[in-house]
Amino acid sequence: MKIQEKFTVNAPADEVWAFLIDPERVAAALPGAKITEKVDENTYKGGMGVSVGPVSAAYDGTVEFMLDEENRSASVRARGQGKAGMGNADMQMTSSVVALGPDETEVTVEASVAVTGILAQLGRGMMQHVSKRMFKQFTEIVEKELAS
Amino acid sequence: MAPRTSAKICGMGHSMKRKEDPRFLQGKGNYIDDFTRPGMLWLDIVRSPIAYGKIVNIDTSKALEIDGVLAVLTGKDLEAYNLHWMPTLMSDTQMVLPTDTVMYQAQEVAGVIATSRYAAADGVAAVEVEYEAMTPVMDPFKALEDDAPVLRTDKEGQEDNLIWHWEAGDKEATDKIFDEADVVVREKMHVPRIHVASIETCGCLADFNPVEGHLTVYMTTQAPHAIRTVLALVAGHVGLSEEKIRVVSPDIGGGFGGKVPVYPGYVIAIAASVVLGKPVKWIEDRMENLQADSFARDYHMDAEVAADASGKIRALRIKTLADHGYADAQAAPSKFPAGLFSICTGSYDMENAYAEVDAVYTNKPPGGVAYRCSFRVTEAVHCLERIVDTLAHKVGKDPAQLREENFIPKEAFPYHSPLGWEYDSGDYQAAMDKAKEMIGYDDLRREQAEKRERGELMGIGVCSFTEVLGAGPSKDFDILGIKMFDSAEVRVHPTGKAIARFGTKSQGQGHETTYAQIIAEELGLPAAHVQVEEGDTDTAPYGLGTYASRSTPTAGAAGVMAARQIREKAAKIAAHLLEVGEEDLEWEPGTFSVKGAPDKSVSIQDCAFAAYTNLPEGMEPGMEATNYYDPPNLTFPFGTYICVVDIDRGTGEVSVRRFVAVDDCGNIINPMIVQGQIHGGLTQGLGPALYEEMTYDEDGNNLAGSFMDYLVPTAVETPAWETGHTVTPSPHHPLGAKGVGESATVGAPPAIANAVVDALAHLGVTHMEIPIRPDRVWGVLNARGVAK
Amino acid sequence: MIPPPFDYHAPGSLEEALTLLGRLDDAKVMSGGQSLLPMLKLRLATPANIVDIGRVPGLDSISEEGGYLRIGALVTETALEENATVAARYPILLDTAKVIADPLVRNRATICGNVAHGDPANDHPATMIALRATMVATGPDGERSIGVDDFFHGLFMTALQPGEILTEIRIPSPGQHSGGAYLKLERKVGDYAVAGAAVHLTLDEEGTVTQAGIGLTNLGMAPIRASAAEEVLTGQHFGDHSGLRGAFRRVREAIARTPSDDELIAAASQAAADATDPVADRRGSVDYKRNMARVLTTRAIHKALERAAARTPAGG
Amino acid sequence: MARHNVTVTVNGEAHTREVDSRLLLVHLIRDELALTGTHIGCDTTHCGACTVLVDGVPTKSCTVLAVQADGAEIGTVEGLAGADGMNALQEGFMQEHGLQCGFCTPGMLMTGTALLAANANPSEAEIREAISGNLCRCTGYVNIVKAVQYAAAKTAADGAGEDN
Repeated sequence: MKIQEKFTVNAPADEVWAFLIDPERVAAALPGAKITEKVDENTYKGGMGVSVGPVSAAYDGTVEFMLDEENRSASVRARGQGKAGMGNADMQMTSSVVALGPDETEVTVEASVAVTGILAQLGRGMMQHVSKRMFKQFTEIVEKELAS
Repeated sequence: MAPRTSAKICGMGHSMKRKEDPRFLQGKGNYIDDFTRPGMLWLDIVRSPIAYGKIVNIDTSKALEIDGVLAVLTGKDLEAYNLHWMPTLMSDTQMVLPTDTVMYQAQEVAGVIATSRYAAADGVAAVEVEYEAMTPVMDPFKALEDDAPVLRTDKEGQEDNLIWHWEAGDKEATDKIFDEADVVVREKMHVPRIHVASIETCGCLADFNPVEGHLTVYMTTQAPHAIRTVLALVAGHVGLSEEKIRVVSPDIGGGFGGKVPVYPGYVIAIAASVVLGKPVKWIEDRMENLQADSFARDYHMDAEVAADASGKIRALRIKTLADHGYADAQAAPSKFPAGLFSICTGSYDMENAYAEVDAVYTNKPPGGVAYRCSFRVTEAVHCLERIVDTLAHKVGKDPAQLREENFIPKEAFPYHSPLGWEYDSGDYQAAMDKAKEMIGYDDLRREQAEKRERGELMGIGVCSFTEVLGAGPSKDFDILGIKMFDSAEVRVHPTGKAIARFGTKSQGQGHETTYAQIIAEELGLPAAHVQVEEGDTDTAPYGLGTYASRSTPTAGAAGVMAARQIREKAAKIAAHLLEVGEEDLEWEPGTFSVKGAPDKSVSIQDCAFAAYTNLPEGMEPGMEATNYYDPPNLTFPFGTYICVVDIDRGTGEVSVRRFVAVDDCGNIINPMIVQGQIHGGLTQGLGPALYEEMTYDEDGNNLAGSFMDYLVPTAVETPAWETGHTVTPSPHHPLGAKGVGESATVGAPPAIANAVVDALAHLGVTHMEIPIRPDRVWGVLNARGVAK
Repeated sequence: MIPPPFDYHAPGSLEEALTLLGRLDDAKVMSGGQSLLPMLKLRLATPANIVDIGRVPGLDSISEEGGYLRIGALVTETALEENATVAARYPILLDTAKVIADPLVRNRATICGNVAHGDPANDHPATMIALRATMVATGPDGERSIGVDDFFHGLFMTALQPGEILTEIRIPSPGQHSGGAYLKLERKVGDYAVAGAAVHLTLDEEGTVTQAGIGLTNLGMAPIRASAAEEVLTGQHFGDHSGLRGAFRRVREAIARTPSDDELIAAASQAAADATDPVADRRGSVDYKRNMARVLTTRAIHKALERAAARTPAGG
Repeated sequence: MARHNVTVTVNGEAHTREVDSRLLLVHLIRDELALTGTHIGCDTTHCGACTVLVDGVPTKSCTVLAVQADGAEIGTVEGLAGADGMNALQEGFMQEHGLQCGFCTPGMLMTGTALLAANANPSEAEIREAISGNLCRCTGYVNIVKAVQYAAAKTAADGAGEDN
């Protein structure tokens, strides 16, 4: 499943970039996500909870950050294993930043999400909805955080 | 054909009401989940949520803390007994439980043994398995690319994902015809992966007696004897040799091919029973059944027909890619890795043909079993009957007329097909004529023309199939080396009542009735007095089981031969009782009388009594016979189906307005049962044509793992089938009968697909992939600007 | 498939039910159980407590009073199908009930459950949107009314708070010249909708649309109100092209380029399609689903107009 | 997990059992009361093999908790027959070949029973609609429709006979 979101933030590109390469702040902007441990410079342990009405799924796993400072492109690879046989999730997200003006920055988020297990099987497209919602919330939070 | 026997005897041709019905109608059937044993434990299975990956760790500690959970078996546990792998019926190997790698979603990973269903299920939820996921190979075409990972690293010498290459026919001669032909048409088509989805899932009750070292397995199997042999091959080294194993197949809630294989669950249940010394029951739930049990079909075919300008077919060429999942677990005869796919020249006379199939491994469940069809005949018929329509449209002929002009003429039988079959008998034109008359073909074509003028979409689909059933002659057919004969043992008691046991196993086909009628036909005993038994390996003679519509052609014939042996003995006894020579006797079903003196007679019952009380000098007492029947040939039933569909231009929905099926299965034993088989088969043809498909996403998820998404037709979608028949007896069966159980499943999908394509043909459409979903149809309508 | 362990409570009164919901952690309300039990068996939902309101008296009535059709929490789909008032005056509800799951499921499934589940694939929400229904939630502080437009918050999410029960749905009684229809495209009986469209139209004496309600099923994260489509229809006059009125109309169409009935309906249906946000799945592509929203809306508008025309004042 | 005392009257006979909250009605019937004529086919309320009558209403018993049925009158296939073993509907299934493997049959019979109780002379379309929650994989439904029609006709004829 591929997702693309593009949005403009009223903040300088440097600030936006600083945000996107800070694992703690990125996690805070993803509802349900948390960082629990720093393994090395680029790798963290964490968890992700997704809840949709009566259904909830929790994933534990690792997050790796790969930064391309020159092009201001940050890649995140998050791999999680669901609890209670819920299956696995594997997300590859790339965020890139382009300055449109001194206080205007365009952020592009491209993600590829692979989810296996019962939620993907029975979800009637639910995971697509959930992912879309998650990225929408992410962009909203980023916009809000940086605009203030 | 008028029955030869009275209604009291109820032999062939009588629509006898089924002997098995009262118990089913009163809730007294004995299906696998109805069995219990004192102290019985329950097995439930932990399954992989991912399609491909390494098992990093299995933590069973939380499961074992649950009240009632006694044990968790993993691949490592079975490895200690060398029971973690087993052979498939196609001499490939498959895992019982993995020790390091999972190969498809829903693969068995561990077995939880508990004192109740509920505790076992809780145990399954509590087992924690850590996986290192890998990218699965879901596309069979990609599986053959150079950079595809090799999936079966366990197999020595396996350097790619090709399982086998098979071909039939004369490639060179066929290519030559194609090079010089006036017309060549080509279609690429996929007959997708589907699932039998019998309403009863699979299961077993394994009951190991540690004192005697004896194992009884009650299980939902269509082939109990062959399964006993396989179990002995799998577990002989741990003391379960064949005489220590009894397999009992009770009432089966639908099989259709899905209950032929040995599934890992059976072996895990047996292992658990042996290890714990207690009876262990395993019953699949529906999601397990749909996701892990053997699939059917999944053939990607690239077909071409060469013809002359008038549409006379000259040659056929098919290249096929067969997706077998991670193991080749078909239940096909060993000489036929692509089953009986080479029946693909069907009902048409042509100069030559060539077919090839490449089988590949992917990260899907293993299988390739039939879904109510005789080893790939459905794929073959679908391919041919579709492309024949493409040819008809290309040369501008009515599809029925084009078929008629290409039929093998009835004088040509027995007919030798270019791909090596000897068709026993046929009169294809007669079936076509009857079907056209029943449906009012010419009127429909007129109606269609009028509707087309008004922009309405109506289509008429024709299919004239030839089936190939009754595997089979032992010179060609075996499974794991065991010849595909079948057997009957008939024993007439002193009071003239009989028991007859067979090596097959009914799953709803009504063997208890049909076989009794066969014995009645031959011995003149009332069918009501013939008790039929199947499915218990301790009592029934060895046979290969019921699938591929083989019961009547093989075990039914064995019943005839055994009954005839008994009748021969009875004749000797009758001569003795009537004090005449055997040559002076006349036989009318049930009675021997003296030629010219019809009042001097004895009944078969008299003979039976005498067999135990008043024998001719030197004759062995008793009245029984056993026959292992090795058929001289397969049987080749056929038929013409015509279907009318209407298409909603707004939504793309297809509705089957009428469907006429004319079948010819030779002489008919029970017309009511034959019609019932055809009704059921048609509905299992409707399903794959319009609704059913086992699909996967690129991440390996099974997207049709429950009845929410695996769409079995209900009474509302199913049309009121109209059936008729012609009778062309088989010269190769002692009753002139042919198999019938699967003809309709084979013939219906192309008839429906042809009707849909026919409705769209004027828009330039030559093919629609099945299942023909509304969104697919709408996509075509929209692309051509006719969607409303 | 076996549900996970939970505790079961069967309160005998609404007060008791509310008290239980207030007291228990992680409790889920169950009425017919036809959505909840499958989720439990799949172990997708694992509540610690289930409060079964099936034995609470007084929640199983359908009545038309005070200008509303009132549907209690325990009214089953079958009861709705068999209700004479519904059959005579609310055919859109009958349309909806009849395409939900299958007759056996409908024997236990409730209308309120269908709505409270918050599943955009369920059928009643679209109809409730078209009918401008009000949801009555009862909680520890008593009753509160929630307009249907404020009720659905997203995938499986509604305005119901923990501790609240959807006790009644109130549907405004239709005017004399009104009619509605629900159409659902499904892959086979018992399936969730590929798409569904509910249209309810209220006309004045002259036959002009005074109010239009259009709701859509399974075409986004939540049930959808096609407001723009409603606006297209509101104020328009359909049909009756006979006599002087028809002649005027044809002249007006020709001169002032007033859109024809078909053009108006097509415009409304396109607006409905534009309001959707479906995802591609085994039921079809995004394009297909959007178009089905359009096709079903068109058909539902026609049926609603037919029904509105058939409903004479005498027929009530 | 709480235990509950549940009393159900099945085919006229009262049974009381102490059950877990989560016990499904179908398991109470099959496992606790040993009435194995009611089957399980799909677990997700699609197939109807588990259909029983709960206070006369055909219900998929795999999607009802045993505790929900406390106090109810339950009818299963075992309770259909009179003294001669088969009622008109059962006879209809036998005469019209409305069953093959027999696994869906008990559910079909219970749905058919309720249909005929509500509608003595259903049309083909009404029968097909009524059994649309019961899947059959063997028969193709045509003969099931005929079986219900047979029972309707026979019951009507018997009733007419009694009136005379």
